[in-house]
Amino acid sequence: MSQHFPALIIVIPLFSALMVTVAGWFNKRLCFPISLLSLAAVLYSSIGLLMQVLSRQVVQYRLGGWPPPFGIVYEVDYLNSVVLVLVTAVALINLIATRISVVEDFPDKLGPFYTLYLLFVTGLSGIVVTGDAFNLYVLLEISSLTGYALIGMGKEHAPLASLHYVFMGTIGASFYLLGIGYLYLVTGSLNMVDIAGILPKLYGSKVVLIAFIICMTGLFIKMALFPFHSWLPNAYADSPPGVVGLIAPLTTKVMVYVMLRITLYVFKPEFSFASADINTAFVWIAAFGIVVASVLALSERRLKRFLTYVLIAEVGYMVGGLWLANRAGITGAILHIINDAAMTLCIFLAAGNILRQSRSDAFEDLKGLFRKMPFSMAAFVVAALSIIGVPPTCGFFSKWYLISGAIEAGQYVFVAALLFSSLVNVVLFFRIIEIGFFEPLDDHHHQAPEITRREAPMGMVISLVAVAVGLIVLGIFTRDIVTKIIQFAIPEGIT
Amino acid sequence: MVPVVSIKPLLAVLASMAVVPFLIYCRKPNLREAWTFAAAIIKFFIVVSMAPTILQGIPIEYQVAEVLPGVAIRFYVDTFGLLFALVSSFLWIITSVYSIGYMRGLNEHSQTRYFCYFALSLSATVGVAFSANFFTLYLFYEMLSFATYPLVAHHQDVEARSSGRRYLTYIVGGSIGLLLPAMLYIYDKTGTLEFARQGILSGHATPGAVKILLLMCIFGFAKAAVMPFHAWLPAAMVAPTPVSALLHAVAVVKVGAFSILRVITGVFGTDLLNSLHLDTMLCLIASFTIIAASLLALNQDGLKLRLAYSTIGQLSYIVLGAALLTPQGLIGGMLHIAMHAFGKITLFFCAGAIFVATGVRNISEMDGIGKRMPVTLACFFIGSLSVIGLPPCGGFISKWYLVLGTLESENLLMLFVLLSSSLLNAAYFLPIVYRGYFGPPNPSKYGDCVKEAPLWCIVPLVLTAAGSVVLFFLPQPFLKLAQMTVKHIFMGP
Amino acid sequence: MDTLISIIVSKYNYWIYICLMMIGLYAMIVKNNLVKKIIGMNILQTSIILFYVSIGAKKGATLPIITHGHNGESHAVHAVDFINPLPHVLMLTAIVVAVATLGVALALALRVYSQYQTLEEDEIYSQIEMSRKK
Amino acid sequence: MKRIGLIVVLLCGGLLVYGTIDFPGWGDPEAPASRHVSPYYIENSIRDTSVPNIVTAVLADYRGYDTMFETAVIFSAGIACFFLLRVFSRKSPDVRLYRHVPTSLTIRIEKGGKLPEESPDFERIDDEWTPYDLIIKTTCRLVIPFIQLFALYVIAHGHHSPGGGFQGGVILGASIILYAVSHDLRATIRRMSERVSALLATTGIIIYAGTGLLCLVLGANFLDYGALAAVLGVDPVSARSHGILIVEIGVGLAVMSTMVWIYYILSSVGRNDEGL
Repeated sequence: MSQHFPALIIVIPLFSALMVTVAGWFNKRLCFPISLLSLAAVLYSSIGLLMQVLSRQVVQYRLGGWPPPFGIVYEVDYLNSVVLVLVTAVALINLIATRISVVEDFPDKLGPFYTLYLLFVTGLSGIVVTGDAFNLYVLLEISSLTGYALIGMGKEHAPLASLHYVFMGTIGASFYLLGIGYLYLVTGSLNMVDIAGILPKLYGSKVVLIAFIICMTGLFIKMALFPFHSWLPNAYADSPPGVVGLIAPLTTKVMVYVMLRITLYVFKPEFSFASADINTAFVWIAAFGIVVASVLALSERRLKRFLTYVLIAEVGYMVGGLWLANRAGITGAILHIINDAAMTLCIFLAAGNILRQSRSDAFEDLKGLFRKMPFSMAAFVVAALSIIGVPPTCGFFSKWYLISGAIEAGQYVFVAALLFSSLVNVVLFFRIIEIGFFEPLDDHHHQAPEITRREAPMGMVISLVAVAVGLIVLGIFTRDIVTKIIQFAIPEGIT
Repeated sequence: MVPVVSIKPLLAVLASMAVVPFLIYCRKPNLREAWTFAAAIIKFFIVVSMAPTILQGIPIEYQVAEVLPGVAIRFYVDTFGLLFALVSSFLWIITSVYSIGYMRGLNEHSQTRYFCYFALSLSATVGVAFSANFFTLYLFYEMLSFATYPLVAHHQDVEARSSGRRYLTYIVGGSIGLLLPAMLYIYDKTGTLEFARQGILSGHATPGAVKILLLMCIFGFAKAAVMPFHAWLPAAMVAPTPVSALLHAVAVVKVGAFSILRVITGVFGTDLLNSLHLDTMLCLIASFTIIAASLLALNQDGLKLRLAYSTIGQLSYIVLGAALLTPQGLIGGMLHIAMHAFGKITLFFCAGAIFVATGVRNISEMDGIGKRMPVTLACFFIGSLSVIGLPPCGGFISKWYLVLGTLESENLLMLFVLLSSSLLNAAYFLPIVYRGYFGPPNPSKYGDCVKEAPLWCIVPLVLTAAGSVVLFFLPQPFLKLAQMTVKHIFMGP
Repeated sequence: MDTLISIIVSKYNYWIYICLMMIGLYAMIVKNNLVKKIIGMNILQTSIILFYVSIGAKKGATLPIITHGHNGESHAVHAVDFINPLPHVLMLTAIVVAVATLGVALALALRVYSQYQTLEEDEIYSQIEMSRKK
Repeated sequence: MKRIGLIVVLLCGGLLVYGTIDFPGWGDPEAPASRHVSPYYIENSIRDTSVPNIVTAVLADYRGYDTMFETAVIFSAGIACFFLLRVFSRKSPDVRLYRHVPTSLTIRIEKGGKLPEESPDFERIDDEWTPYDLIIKTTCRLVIPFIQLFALYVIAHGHHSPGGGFQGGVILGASIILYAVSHDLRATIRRMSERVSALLATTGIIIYAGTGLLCLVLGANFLDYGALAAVLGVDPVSARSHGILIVEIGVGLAVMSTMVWIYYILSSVGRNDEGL
């Protein structure tokens, strides 16, 4: 069985999505258990895959038994095995954590919801493991479509925001498709390894250059890097809690992964990092994006909206880290994919609990929350410290690598941007913590502050606290992650 | 002189952290305070139990985890660290006694939170004292910053919250904005962060870079309140007095000064700084702070404010001791950590006791209060003598060594600075005592039937006052530790 | 000059796809009506389909169905005789994706309409502003 | 906004034009796209899969995995529309309108009134009702069976002529949608209910993915139809061709029913009553 893990990772959630659809028509109560089981199985097999990768270099799986470049193959190496584990783990945790709120939000649409949920996970994990450029596009569209639907069911202006997301996402995906088309035009192949083998002869060609530019633009749109970020805040801020915990941590990170894959393994570093000026330009864009996002975050008065801007800033971290074009920087970028997914999951789960209990996430409605829901707020604080970058939480260590990479590359602008956003995060989060911690619950009726707000249900709290502990554990084990996995995920050429 | 591996340092750090769950879950105040007390005693004994080994010149080390390649969370107890740990853990015992009296005397709200974060900040302090490398030091330094924030903003009113905000802005701004890049730059250049006898930086950085890094470190450790990064300290005086006493006379500010000494000796190295003639720059920064703070202290009416400004000045004594880069000067600086701690905590205790007993905050309202509370004011007198640096008090010894240091480096300007600031100290402390004893009593300010503060408050301050007198006659453990440290730094093992 | 003309002539359908794509993009950016934006989106995707299909073209080749003989051993099949099948396969997928996206976009547009009673963006935004004011 | 859009568009266009200069000429047989991978398909598809239609071979076998997800995409679109729009109106409306077909009288039944028993004479109608044109109805009656027959042919004959699951599925779906347009939505739903279409769509993908899974169980890789030889009792090559047929049927089923499903939901804004 174990040699089929790569296929199972995709097939299990796909099948169980169909099962959930059927169950949705006949017995809604089955939807959650099926999804739970399937995601657990997927997590198991992805961990097994990681183990295989750690033991022997690359796992290749030929779908339909056809050899590359004629058939579609899955190439699982150090880089994507760890991202794969991340994706499945986040999906599973969020599934468990948000069970109750999902039942509350979509009482009569449980079947479709979990179907879309599973299809979304299928798409993402497929994107991560596939070794075929066009297959990646198809899976990308699956995850996008399901994502649009999930986001579109949110409150207030969610449909409009989701429609804009559709437009931006489609433009991004189309650009990516076009870029792949250009590559196919000059190489005649769609298999990433094959393309990478053919390209070096063609580095001079205009087509390759344009293909690179188009692909990158498409991915930047998809990952909401600074100039293209406008769709993200609206789309995530109003989305239902069961969804945002899945989409916010994963979508942008997986897109960053795709960027890494394309720059490092399709276009080799020799091409991607050929001109120092271009690298500097990208780093400046990233730094500028970080600063702008932090400033915009300062102006927000609602918890979830402000978190979305933090998310945009984090994307800047990773893009900048990659274009530092040295080992430390790229290590930081990969490490930050992992850590940021964990942090974002934690902070959004906490925000979800707060939102569910106090019906509002405007800052002034967070008064006295520490008394009401100590555990959720404790987890919130841990996640906040991690986003600020305080040791020993994991956020500090990726920031460590990013900054030292920037110093090594002499990109002091990026250093300044990182420090600036950390300081802004301190201000932002402690503004919230101060309100939640010190402001009295309500001034007019002192006796027995209303009992409506108490700690969220057990399941939500437990998984949230587990994630919060995980942040610190990740931080402690940084060295193992780096030395055992990430350093092999970076091509040898980069020093 | 191979270090022995022992888990004691970790235990010493965890002793006060481990007590937090008990504090949270036991509802009875007595039980809660018993736990705090027990933790304090245990911690102190663990620290003391390490003393014999250290005094033989054998350091103790313990590695918790290697979190990054080449960078580990490591404890390394040497003479200097032990000195600081002894002071802080001993004073925690006394302070926990005192804060029981104080908090009950004023029946403050949310005492559980107060004791929890108190314990946390203590473990952070000891962690700083025992840290073996810059990274571990930074870790506990940050932990201390965030653990003390709820204590500073304890009163939760607008003033407390704004000063808490200011506290965070200065401390965290300094550590993230200046320390973190400095640390990463050093790591990038040298490839290590372990403290070494003569620093790790020599030969790895250009003079200009060294100078900038030095400034980043001096100001980055904003807890040391070197001007212009001092403004948080007076603001933080809104906190309950025990907090001010322990954290702003002992733990927090001393952690800042301690870190500066550590970094100057362990990262930069005295030889390197000497060779680059950076001592003058440091001396000027320190002496400016000393004089300016003393002058500012002169026209403060709030007692705690005046104490705060005097603290700022005294801290820069320690920095100055390091800045002289001479053996005697360093001994003076290290001793001053201990001596000033005893003196200043006495003064804060007295201020708190007066406040508990009479509710008076301002000096101008304390006329004749000595007739009502003789013990308190007597202790206040001793404490101020110690801070001024007059025999028979511990402060005299540290100042003595500082003066020797200035002579050793033929830096007469600094000598002048020291003496004049001592005069200024006298000028802003003795009037208080004078008013207290000989000023006409005006009960209008503090009610008629005022007597001493409750026993819980009096005993500790008597103890600390006695302590600072005792330290004059037998400064032994501290003096020996300081001398061993300096010998190790300058002569090598 | 001749080279320019030859370039223009020899690649004319690439120029066409670029024009189509730009039209779609322009519509998506500029148009005020959401349905018009959706139409622009479809034009964009169609232009890419055109691009791929024109990659597959091959002068003097026929459509990729081997007429002679089903269980065809013996006949040697020459690649030059048949156009490139791969782009067509890819574009079947792309067409389906476009249709699916269109469906979801229309569903969302219906939701938007039932919420604001209009599809003109500026009117929707003015409504949102009003609700903010209140 | 207009100006910004124009600038962006012009920039993109300029970029693409710049890239296009290096393109190989259109239809150039020597272009790398025609020389690297595709010749393998053209020359070996018959030998590997014994399917003359190379497009079908590549679509359903060499790149069959893409095709499976393409089906999944259309399915998820259906689910998405359902999730976004479907409204389950629990309470029955106060007033129901019935039309007595022979006399074309419209009966108005208040809440609690007695509803006519299910009979072809009575049909439920909604607020506005336009009489169906006899010509259209009859024509559709005549045409639809042939359309569906043709659709089945397209599906089944995808091996030898242009066609396959998608095309056939779309035609099938179109035939049913044509019925829905020419009659009314209720009538269509009465013949093919929403649940049925949803389940059919699911079945279609289950057929496809199940085939792949069967191969996996039989010890080969996922979607390696060669392994079906053991089950079908033929040689691996024709097993591949049979496997392709099976998955094409699955695709046709899925596409057809999803199309119909999406039409149901979009045309009635999720209420599944009136339709267009």
